[in-house]
Amino acid sequence: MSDLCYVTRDPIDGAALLAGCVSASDGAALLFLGVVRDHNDGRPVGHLDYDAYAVMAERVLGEIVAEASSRWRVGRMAVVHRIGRLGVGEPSVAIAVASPHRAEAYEASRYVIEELKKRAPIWKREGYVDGEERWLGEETPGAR
Amino acid sequence: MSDLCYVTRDPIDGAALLAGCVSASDGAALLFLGVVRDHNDGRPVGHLDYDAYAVMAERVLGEIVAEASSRWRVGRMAVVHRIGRLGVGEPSVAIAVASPHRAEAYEASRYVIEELKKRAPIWKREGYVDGEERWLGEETPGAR
Amino acid sequence: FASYREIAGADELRVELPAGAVAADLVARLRERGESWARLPPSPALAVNLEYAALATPLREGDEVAFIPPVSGG
Amino acid sequence: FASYREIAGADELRVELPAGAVAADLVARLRERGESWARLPPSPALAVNLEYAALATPLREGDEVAFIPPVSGG
Repeated sequence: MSDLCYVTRDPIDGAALLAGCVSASDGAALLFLGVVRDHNDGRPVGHLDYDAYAVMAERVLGEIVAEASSRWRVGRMAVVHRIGRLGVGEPSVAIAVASPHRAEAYEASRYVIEELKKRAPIWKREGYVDGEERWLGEETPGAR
Repeated sequence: MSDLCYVTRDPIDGAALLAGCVSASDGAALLFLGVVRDHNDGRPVGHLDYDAYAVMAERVLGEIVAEASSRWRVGRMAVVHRIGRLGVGEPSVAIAVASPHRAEAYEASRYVIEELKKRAPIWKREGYVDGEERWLGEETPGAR
Repeated sequence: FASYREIAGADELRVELPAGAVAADLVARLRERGESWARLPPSPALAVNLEYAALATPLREGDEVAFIPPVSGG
Repeated sequence: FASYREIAGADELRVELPAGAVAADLVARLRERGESWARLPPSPALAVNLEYAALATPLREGDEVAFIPPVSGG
């Protein structure tokens, strides 16, 4: 049972990730995709550029997944975050969880995305349709 | 925005369902799959046969999805339940939800699977590895 | 459906009921037939014309009544 | 990373610090350089050797310190 956590410049194949998590003892499988939207705070968005402190991000994602696995009875999990330039409709992040029972899959999936947004050293820069660009900083992470 | 709810004998393609739900204003997409497990209550399971009162089931699924859509701000949703004989690892049900923000996708998805299990006129018969078969009846539905 | 199919030995059947009958009367009438019908619960969950309905629901000519065993979808 | 890259004008740099220095000393030393470094917050979130760390964390020869702007992944 090895969980998969990585940062990549390649497009994310959520279905393949999910399939890779499901084993014969699992009764539930849940795939979350974060997708680039065409607007934010009322401004039209044309693309997003994601940057990451990749080696640390993979380590933090691994810690988050380990926390989820110790907290809920789940099977295999996979978390992938994409970096580079993404267009509207493209997945920026995928979280796949398989588990014997559904409740744990929902809990673990939700935990991973919430913690990822708080702690993973990853940043998005919005490219607006009018040509302006801006780094977003939503959560201040830190020693815990 | 038309939601999709149906019962089918064909294998379920969860990724296609999810992709069909996502539009440019969505920032989150969630796919739940119920999968046939290799055991239940400690007994090894070889396959499941699903039966449904299909026309009513589709109607009930449509009602459940409409309830979720009115309760949470979500985009398009799709619910598909398979009937007939399924082997271990095959998806029996898929619930796809796209939404502008992630919290609503989780809430709506969870609501649909819980209500489906309570209200949809669908039944599973477990085929154990030892050859015995048994209809399961978990939830007594009724007029509300 | 499911376990109830084995009670009825059929998917559908037509039953004549007096005017003013309710769903509970149909249940009682079927259970009187004895044999496997005795295994139909006295107060089964049921649907009339594709909607869950109470036992007190009045029935009319042409209504489709379905007895719904405990469900186990998902 | 992100907005801090524009402050430093580089991804990485080497800084010599006296023995016994802590992460806060590094922040102070860099901010003294003035110009764009003045935009580095006095108490930035930081990581030492790939782990989030407090400003009071002692630094040793070869430690990799990263200043982490507010994150926005997902």
